[in-house]
Amino acid sequence: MSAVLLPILPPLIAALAVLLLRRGGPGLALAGATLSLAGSLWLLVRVGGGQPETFLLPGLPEMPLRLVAGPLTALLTVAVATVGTFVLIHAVGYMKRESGLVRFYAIMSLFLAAMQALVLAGDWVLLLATWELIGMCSYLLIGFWFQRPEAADAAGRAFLYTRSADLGLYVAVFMLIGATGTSEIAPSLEAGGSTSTAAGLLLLLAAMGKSAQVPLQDWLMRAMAGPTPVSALLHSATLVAAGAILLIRSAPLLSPEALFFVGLVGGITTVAAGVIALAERDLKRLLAASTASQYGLMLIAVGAGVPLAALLHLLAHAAIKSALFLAAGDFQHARGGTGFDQLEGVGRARPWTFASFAVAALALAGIPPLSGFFSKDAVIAAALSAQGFAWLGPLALVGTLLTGAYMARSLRLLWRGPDETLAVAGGAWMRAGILGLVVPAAGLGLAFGSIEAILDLSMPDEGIGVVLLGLFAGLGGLLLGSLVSAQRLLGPIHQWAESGLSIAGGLAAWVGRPAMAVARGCERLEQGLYVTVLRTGHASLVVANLVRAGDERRINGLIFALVAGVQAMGARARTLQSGLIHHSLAISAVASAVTLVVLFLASLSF
Amino acid sequence: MYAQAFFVAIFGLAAIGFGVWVFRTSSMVRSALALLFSQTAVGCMFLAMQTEFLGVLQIMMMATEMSIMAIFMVMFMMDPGGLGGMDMTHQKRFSIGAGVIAGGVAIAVALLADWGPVTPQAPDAAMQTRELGMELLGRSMLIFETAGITILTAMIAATAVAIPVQTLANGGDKEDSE
Amino acid sequence: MNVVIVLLALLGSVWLLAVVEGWTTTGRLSLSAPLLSGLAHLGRESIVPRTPDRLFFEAAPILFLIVAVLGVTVLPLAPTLVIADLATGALFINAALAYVLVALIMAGWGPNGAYAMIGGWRFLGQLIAYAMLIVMPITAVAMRAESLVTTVIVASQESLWNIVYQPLGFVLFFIAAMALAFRAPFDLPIAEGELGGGVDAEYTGVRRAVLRLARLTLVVTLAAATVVFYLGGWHGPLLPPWAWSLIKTLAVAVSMLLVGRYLPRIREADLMRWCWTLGIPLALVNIIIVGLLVLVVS
Amino acid sequence: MTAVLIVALVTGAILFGIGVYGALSQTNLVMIMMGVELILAGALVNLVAFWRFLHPESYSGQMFVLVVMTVMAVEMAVGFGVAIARFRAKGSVEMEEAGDLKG
Repeated sequence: MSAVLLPILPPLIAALAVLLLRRGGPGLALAGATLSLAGSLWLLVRVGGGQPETFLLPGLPEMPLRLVAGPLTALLTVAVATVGTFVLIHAVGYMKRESGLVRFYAIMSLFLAAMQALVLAGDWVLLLATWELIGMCSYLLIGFWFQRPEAADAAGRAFLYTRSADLGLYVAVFMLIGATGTSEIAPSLEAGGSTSTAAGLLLLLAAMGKSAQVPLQDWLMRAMAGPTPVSALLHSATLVAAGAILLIRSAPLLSPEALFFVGLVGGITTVAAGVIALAERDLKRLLAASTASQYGLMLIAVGAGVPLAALLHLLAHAAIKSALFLAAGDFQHARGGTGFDQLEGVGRARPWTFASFAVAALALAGIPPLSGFFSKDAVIAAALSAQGFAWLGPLALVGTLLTGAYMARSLRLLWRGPDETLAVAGGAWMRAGILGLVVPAAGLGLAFGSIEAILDLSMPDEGIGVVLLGLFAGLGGLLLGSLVSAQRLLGPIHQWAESGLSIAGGLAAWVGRPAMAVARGCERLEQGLYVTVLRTGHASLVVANLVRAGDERRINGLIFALVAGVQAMGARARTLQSGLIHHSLAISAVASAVTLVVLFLASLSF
Repeated sequence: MYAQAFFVAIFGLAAIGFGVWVFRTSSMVRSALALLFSQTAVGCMFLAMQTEFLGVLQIMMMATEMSIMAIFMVMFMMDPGGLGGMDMTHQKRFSIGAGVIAGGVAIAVALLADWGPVTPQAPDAAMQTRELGMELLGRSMLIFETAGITILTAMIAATAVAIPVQTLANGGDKEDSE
Repeated sequence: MNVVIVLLALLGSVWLLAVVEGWTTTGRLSLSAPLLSGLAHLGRESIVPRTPDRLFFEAAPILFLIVAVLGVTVLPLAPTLVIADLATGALFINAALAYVLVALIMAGWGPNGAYAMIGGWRFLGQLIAYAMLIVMPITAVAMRAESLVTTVIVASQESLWNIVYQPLGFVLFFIAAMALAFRAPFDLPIAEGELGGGVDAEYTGVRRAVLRLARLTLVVTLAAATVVFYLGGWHGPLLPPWAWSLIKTLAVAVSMLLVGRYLPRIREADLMRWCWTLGIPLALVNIIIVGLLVLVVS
Repeated sequence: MTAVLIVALVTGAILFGIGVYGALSQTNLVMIMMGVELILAGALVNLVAFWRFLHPESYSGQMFVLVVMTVMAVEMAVGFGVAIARFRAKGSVEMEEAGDLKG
């Protein structure tokens, strides 16, 4: 029982227990998550020193399944476990009124376990498996209210998008394994040359799918149809984070070309998603768009060659964004919806939640001394210091600006308006969850030093200028957002932004059609196969008919003849059976006499 | 030894005589009791052949067994007294032939076969009984127990066949015919 | 020599028993009554019913008497005072008693009379049932003595009589003995009330005398058997062995008569049911107990 | 000494013959059973004779006699059971009338 298993097993067991017991879902899931948190902390403490822990499971021949806990992964497990725990706490309140809780908590726990396993995965095979697992779990969770058509549709969409992007991961993994001959991640990252470029690009594709980078951002907004805690978990620490985590972990692999594309995608996404967020009319969709843009920032950092910055921002963002989502869930309960038109003034109605929301928002906008400030600075510094492509810095700054803008806008919209509210069940649980996440969202920045110590990496020291730039961008964004309305800010592209910046029918046109074409091709091939199979079957049938004819003519004939003979003999034997005992006795006497004679003769002959 | 031969012969003749009488008389009770006496004579032959235990056992068992036979005759036959003198046989010629042939062959074997040396001295009676007991509960225990189980089965089966309702008389005679 | 002594003893005890029987029936205790009634029987006309099975009719009383006496031959009066000390004495008694049944069936069938025949068949059921209660307790006794020889059985009781060693067996044996001797309350074959004398009904004169003699002899035989198997045979202080045997035998026989006097006659069905459903299981239990005792003691 | 054995064997043989005749010729179930009993009696005589005069040291012979007696008893029991059932059903145990098993 290696310490590596500690973060994974509890939620897994919890999931099974919930499924088996069919009751006590909240308690079990919470217990699982808390234990997982404790386990991951313990793991962090153990591997903080530097030497990683490995745990081997039997897997494919020559390539066993590895669980490797390095400082980085341990840190990530802590983040995942923390977010998961508090989200579950919040969910206890949020889901009070729902039915199908068994399903919910079981899948949540499974989701958590899968995520931990993915974070700790030491080889590509296990990574793929867990990757698929979280894909499935997110599908189930987004489609939790599968009775609602839009939820089911959103779930399907999310699944298909991520799946199609996952193809990249598959190909990349196979290329890497083929090139390096090992399924272990760490050594396979040393595969240099064109392989690394291609693999890097493919990994980027996969990450784009999961992290909803342009042009694959669409599904993330729609995924808001699921329960809010699910969104929180998805966005902050698990599903969406998986993409970034993948890139962060495989950063050593990426060749300059790959890095260029990573940075490009990140830059475009952060700007585009920011614009979309600015134009959104729904709080949760806004948060979703902002998630996309924040991950864009992280990709920028990766592209700039400073994955540490990306990691820091990932951690900070995890706390902040989950806090925001949980607050949004609270508002949703207060007003029975997440459209801004419904939510106007809810902030006044629920001051506590609003306060925590505001803190998280400011943190995201990058206001000191909140955590976002430090992480954003790290990212901006990385972007500016990126040698080669100078355009990363401006993009990052614009992203920051937009962040501030839409956050301010959301705050404004939530504050203005009437302050009536509905009765909210389980408010205490939700508030507990929110607070538990707001605290790290606020204070995580102060821990960055120690985190860097744990990872024994260090940021390139940014000049004061960088800090001021980041700060100004954030503040400027806030001012713009709070003073100017979205329409005037965006002007002509507002409409387009509201429709999610979909280019020529959006992804449906770009991915859907080719996919359908491929499917049609496959179908045609399948038809061909069927036809051949049927032909073979028919031929064999003909042969069988011939054989059967032979049987009937010869063998059956024999058998019938035999039966007839037996029947005739029986008819003859029948006459012996008068049914009278003395006749039977006489027969038996004669028979025994004959037997005796035979035996006697036999004894003579020997 | 002549005495022994004499007694064996006497009792043998008695057995044969009663055996013939069984099928000669037309009175059922008579034939049953004739059979009884025939069996008793066989038992006496055992005694004459110094097989005391078996002889006494035979005599004892046959008494009750044949008495039961008698009551069944009376129950199941019209004219048990044989006063009507009706003939109750069939396929006479075949039966006589079969009986004569069977007996004749057996006698021929008895006379012609070479029986080898004969033990003059029989073991003492008490010793016999003891030895037989040892045999029964020792080497041949399995056979003995099998016989016991068989009897039990027969009892139950016969009772089951015989009684539509529990009547003590039936149960009774089944038991003691063992 | 033994033969004569034993037979005389038997005759004497039968005579005494007849006296007692007369006393139980008429209430007068006269030593000469049996002889007188015997003479009277001889004097009476002996009627032969219409179309009898003559052979059985004549043979039955004699066979009865013979088997009753045969039973005595293996019962020792004293360590040496026994007619035939067979190696299978205990079994031989049963064999002999079984022929009482034959005799009674003959006596029932012979006279060609309904009551007699019913009486005979009744005794068939009665004996078949109670012969079991004779055989099984004797088995227990033989188990203790580890022999079928009667003298050995008696010798085995020197320290402790079987009546103490296996009281259950004694009770069963006693009842079975009374049923076998068809004394009241088990006298169904000759029930005066229902069958008008049953087996005895058609017998008169000398044949009836022989029948009654045989019946009393049977009682004595059974009493002697009881003594040998349960009451320690010749064992006893002071008096010579044969005397003890005689005294005990007479006591048992008289007790049989007296018991019969004070009890009502039992229904045939009840008699059977009690034997099969109660007596036989008890006898088996007795065998088991004695077996355990023997194992423990030895 | 062999004479006694021969006598016993001949007696057994004759009893056997009589039994065969009876079993085959009688019309009544119980009479047939009597015939069977006689056959078995013949067998018993032979067995005892063989034990006594040929192998008195091995008690399997007496054992065998006991088994045969068992067979007699079982035959009686079953036979009478069948007889009772038959009589109750058909009012007779005459074998001439029992052709139910005619094939």
